[in-house]
Amino acid sequence: MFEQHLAVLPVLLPLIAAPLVVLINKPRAAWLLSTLFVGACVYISFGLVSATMDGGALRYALGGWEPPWGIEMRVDSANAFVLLTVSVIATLVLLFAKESIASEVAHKQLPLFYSAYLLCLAGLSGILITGDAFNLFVFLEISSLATYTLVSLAADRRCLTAAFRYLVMGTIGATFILIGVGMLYMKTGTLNMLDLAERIQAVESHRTINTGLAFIMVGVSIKLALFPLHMWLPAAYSFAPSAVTAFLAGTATKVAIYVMLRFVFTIFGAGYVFEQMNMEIIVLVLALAGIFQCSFVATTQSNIKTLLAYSSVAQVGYIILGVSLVSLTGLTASLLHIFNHALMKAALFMAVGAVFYRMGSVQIIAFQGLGRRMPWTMSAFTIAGLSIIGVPLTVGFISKWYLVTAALEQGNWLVAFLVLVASLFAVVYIGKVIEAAYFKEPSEDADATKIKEVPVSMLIPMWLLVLANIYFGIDTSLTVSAATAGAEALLNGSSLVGGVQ
Amino acid sequence: MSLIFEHFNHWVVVILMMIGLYIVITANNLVKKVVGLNIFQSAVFLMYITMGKVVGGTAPILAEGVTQYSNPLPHVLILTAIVVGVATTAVGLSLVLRIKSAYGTIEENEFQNKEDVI
Amino acid sequence: MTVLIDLILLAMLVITAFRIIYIKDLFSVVMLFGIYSFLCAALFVTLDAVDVAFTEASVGAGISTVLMLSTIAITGRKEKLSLHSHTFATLIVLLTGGALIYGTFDMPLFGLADNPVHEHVAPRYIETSPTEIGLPNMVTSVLASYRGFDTFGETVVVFAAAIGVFSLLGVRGKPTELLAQEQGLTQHKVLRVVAKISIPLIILFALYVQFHGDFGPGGGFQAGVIAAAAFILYALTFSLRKAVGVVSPRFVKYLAPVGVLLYASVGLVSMLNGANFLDYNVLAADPVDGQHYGIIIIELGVGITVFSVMLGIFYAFAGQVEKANVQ
Amino acid sequence: MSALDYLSAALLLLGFIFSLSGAIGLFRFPDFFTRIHASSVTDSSGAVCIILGLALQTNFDLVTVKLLFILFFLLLTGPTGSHALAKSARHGGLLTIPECQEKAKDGVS
Amino acid sequence: MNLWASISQDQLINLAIFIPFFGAFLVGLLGKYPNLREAASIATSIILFTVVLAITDNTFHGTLMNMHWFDLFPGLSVSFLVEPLGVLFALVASFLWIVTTIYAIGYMRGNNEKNQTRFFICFALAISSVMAICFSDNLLTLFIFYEVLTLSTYPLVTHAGTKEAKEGGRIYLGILLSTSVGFLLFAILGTYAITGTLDFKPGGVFDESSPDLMVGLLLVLFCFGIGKAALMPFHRWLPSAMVAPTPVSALLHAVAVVKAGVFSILKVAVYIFGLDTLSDLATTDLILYAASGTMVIASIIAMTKDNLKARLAYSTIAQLSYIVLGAMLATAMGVIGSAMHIAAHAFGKITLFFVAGAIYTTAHKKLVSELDGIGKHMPLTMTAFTIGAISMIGLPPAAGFISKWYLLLGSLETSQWVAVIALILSTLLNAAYFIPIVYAAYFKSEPNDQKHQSHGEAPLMILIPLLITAGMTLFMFFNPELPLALAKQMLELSL
Repeated sequence: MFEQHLAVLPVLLPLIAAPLVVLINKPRAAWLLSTLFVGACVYISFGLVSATMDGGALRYALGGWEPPWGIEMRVDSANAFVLLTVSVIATLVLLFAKESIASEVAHKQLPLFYSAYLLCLAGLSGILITGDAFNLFVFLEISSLATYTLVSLAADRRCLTAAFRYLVMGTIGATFILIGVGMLYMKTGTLNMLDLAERIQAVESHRTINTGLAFIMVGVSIKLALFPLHMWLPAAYSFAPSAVTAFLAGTATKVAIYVMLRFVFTIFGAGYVFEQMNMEIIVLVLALAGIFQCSFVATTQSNIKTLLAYSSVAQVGYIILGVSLVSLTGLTASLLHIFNHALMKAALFMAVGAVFYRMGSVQIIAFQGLGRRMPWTMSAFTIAGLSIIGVPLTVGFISKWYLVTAALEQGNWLVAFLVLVASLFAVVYIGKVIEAAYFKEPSEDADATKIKEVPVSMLIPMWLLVLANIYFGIDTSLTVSAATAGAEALLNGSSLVGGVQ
Repeated sequence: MSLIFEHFNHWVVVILMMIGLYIVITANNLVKKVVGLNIFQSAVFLMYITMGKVVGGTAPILAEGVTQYSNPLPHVLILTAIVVGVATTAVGLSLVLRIKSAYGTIEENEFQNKEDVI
Repeated sequence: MTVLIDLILLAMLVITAFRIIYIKDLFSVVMLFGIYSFLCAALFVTLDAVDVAFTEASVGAGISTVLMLSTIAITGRKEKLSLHSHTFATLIVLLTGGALIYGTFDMPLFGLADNPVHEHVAPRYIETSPTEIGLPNMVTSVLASYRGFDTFGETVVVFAAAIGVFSLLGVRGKPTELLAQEQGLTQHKVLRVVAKISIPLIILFALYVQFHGDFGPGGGFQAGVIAAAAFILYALTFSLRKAVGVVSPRFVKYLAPVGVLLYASVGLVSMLNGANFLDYNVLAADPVDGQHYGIIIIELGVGITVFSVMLGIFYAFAGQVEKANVQ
Repeated sequence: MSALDYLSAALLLLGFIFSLSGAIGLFRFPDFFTRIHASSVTDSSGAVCIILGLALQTNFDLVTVKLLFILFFLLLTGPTGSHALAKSARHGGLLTIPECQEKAKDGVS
Repeated sequence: MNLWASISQDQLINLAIFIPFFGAFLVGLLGKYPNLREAASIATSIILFTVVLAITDNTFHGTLMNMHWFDLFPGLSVSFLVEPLGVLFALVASFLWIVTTIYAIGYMRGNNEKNQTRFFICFALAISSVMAICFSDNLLTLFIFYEVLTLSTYPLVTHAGTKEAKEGGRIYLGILLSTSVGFLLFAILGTYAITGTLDFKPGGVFDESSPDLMVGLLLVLFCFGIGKAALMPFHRWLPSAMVAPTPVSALLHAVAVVKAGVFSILKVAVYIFGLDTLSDLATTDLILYAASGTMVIASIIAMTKDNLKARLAYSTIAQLSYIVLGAMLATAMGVIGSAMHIAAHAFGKITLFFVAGAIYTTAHKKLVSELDGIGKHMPLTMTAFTIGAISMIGLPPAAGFISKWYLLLGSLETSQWVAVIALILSTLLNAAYFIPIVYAAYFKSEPNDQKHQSHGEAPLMILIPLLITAGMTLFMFFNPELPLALAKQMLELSL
């Protein structure tokens, strides 16, 4: 019974929990219920990862209608891996959110918050595991609508304009994807991804398909905040409630990246996208430009959430860079970095959220002297920051290693060099915060005696992430093999065609 | 000449999309932006419905003596998409209302002046 | 002949859309948008998409317009001069348009029966759904059964919108919180009388659409919107206070998740019966009966959610308008 | 073509003329009240004629009933709408043209 | 040495790395009790030294100890292997750690520094990573602990917390991380891309199939990437780091950090490139000239510095280039000279820093121009200084003479005239900036003003360490067998 439905449960559980939470309408119970359901999702994702490790795929026909007539969920090692990332981050952030959100969102709205959170998670999971191009759009919209809500729940009024801008950009992006999917459907008559992949070969060079590809790429690029379509992201991340930022930074853009991978590798086929259309050059240049521009902008910020948001855009550039190398190592690097970056950014944003919890500000001046007053929070920030920089023994180093190796494999020494040089920007912007925290005296107006460490319930998830940052920086066997399996699944569609139902 | 007729629908759809997008980008007023988004989306709906049409067919409801039906699948998709559209509109407009109460204006340049732009 | 109507409608659409660009009066913009939606609906009818037309008319021309009007009632009806770069916008738009036009050249020609979309996947819906599902309306079959998961997602989208609106604008709980004095359109005797006659008819019609959706155009979504429209009409003519007395926002807030859960419960029952999620075949001994039961219940779930969410959203917006009036 | 068809055609034509005149009136008439008069011609007389004309084209089954329902609703809502508009305009202080002229005269004298 | 007989030989490596690591823990735990804390520090350093001695003993008996931690990537592990060069460096570092700890206690107390616990923790962590660098078996391991060393010493540099200290720390971290990430990591990955291995292998990992141009480029990347070797133009961090308390400057910036840098270069030269490959590469000469240039330029800059520590810093830059130069000569003589100089310079330079700290603690003087006549007050200290200076210049009877001798021989052997001239010039310049200090200290009369109130020698905790190191400098001149033997053993292994 349980085994049979494994592939649909990651979507179903949060989808059912979301209305229940509204019905319960008690903040504490709502939190407990959400945590239980999301925790169950983690368990299921683990099951899915282990079930797909051997390169097979789980298929689940909804309504019992076999594809392409019905909608199917399809889990292979690539999306199982990303799904695991998303559900783990979601659980940890939920643990963190209990205290953090209670201090930022009105008590009465808390059940609504948790419901939106669950909807967002359900949407993201749905995007990941669906095997139907239109169903993907539906889940994209579920997650987007929930995200707009989550962003707009903060106390700072600027979150409203940020959410609105996000809404406009997000809707344009989703509509672009809808246009693209429509064009594919028009030429092939199907919406199922595998079926599309098969039938698209016959019409590959048609102009409609080219346009469809362009629209899907642009639409997805908006969602994943690829430079220069990233302008919605810094504002949204800066002004959203802390826990929401931690959640989004760890998951939302990652899922969008996965969508790009799915479209490029499964549906269009790497040969068409990269060899015929030469997309990799455009993507490579944009990724590099994004890495440099946004890393530089990050160094000039004084609002730490904005700083980290720009850093996120830059990190997205790294992931996309790996994709543009079109090789097994490159894809492995991308998938690894999806996971690793989720670990580091979620930890960083949690630490910043903890500072906000105590200081009520995330300006750099609020960080001054915190090293002594909030030692656990700031040491978490430091370690996660080192991970962003890519210091050995953290996950950041692993990602960087694979990315540069992939570039060198292609003989692309320049790109390899640029990647390394770009990571130096991280030294500057992380160093700025650490220096303020440990080597500056607290600013005068802050009532120093009041500031103490945040509650343990916030520290535990933060430190779990930090420890994961170190653990997976040392023992890479699990992540690397999962990422490699995912990359292989993406690169050869054959494992997708087969598979059990 | 036949090309024009056969693609007329598509081109109108394109024009509508362009108009919608133009309104979204240039509108200074947030309500108008939302209207623009809706126009943009409706254009896409039209594209889908257009491709579902079979000349000489009827609406896909089983009827005596009819052999040629239009394609029901795009209709289903667009039903869903319309709902998605109205959901987005509702959330967007509620944001507009909150922006109005927080800033006192819904003109983009005006509330942008009121905050330190990041 | 239909082609001619088609062309005229398309031309009118373009003209309407063009006007919207240049009009600065938001009231006119919203009205034109209503017209635009209505034209779309008409066009959908000529393109054989009756269900879609129905939805577009009730949503685009109905709910969306009402929401936009409520919004500009608060925010004011004049758009100020835009400072945005029009060159930039034109460039982006031309680029997008150019790409699309480029794409149209290889598009299948309009209305041919042997276009790929009519050759693959869809034939099964047309040919076997009446026997597999047992419903004459193929759109309903596809919507509720073949692609039932999409529709579940759609219901959740509506629910998500409700969460968003409720959390942004708040759910104004009890009637006493609203304005004490009688609002409504007291002056309009005729309107009130006609509304009083129409409202029961509208609700009746909503029920018809709800349960007749299997046979003709319609279904849970349209029914929900129409039912909500009845209450919205009531609130507009007889004051929000009275409407809230009939269906309280709190009730609406709790009703919305119930619809989603009802939908999900059908799927869960199929799972308990050993089949996949939303597999209606196992709901009864005879698969076709099972499909019937399943579709009726999920349509009901959709109807409940859509009704409560639309009404809830209207309450939230109307509540804001009242608040603004008080101030 | 039977007699019913002729009748139907005549009704449709009449409906067309009413609708057209309503549209022309909307453009040509000088002020709000006259314009609303023109537009209400469209959705009362014009629509009624057209629906009746269509009803005559049916086989007198469920479709006819539906058309009659539509007719009923249109007759209910169309005039009410026009009435409500006009009344609101009146309450809002909008003056008709003669009133305006009178007022202008008063102002002069 | 028998102390550790009961422990398996391979485990000694773990002990060497973890003893300071746990020492750091202990120090942290005992932070509230200064006496206990410092006792723990000293005890740890002594225990570590005995472990290193045991390792040395094993090495002389020809046992190759190795230790595999874990695979970071498939086929690439974090693992350790004891080889003679590493043992030499480990011996020097661990011995000097004892001395420095004692000195640091005296210094920190004498100057009432804040955050002493953090200081000792980072200090121990730094030594821990130095041990790991010494015994690293491949470039990956080396790189990892190279970075750990950088990061663990950053708090030491910014210890004072003043604006100046933060500025210094920023430059320190900035240059070291930039070079290591931008060049060193790039070079490592490049090596991996070309050869498919990162293990240190006697004779090098490159073979004929490796493209010469790339290998040459890699050499440049390695040498400049190892920023800790302070090859110009990436030397700025070293003077900046002098804002740190003197014990830090002494141990880390005269011994551990900079030596980790040149040690890495030496190791890369011998075990990654191999002397044969190295001598064929065109870029070897380039680095050689860069090293020669650094030597001369740094010495000239040192002459202009009035701040004693700054002068010592530039002297260090020049001295480090001796070692790089030796490696780039790609001959047995050169490598022996380099290995010797690691030890010789360590003892000599740490003595000089200790003296600078002693003067600062006792007389609160930082500038060379203030030192007139100080030899009368602090005769022992200034004697030590003189010995250190002699070693720097390269005169008998100090250890510096031996290493310089080998370097000169190597240069002559390979007819590297630029190197020969640079060595001679640098010796003259060294003399030019050290002799005046000694002269002023003993023979110039003390100016009579309020500032120079009378004082005696520094406290014993400071004085004894500097006497020990000065003594060692002399001792090594007369008994250079140990370092020489280790250097030769390394050559035997690799040739």
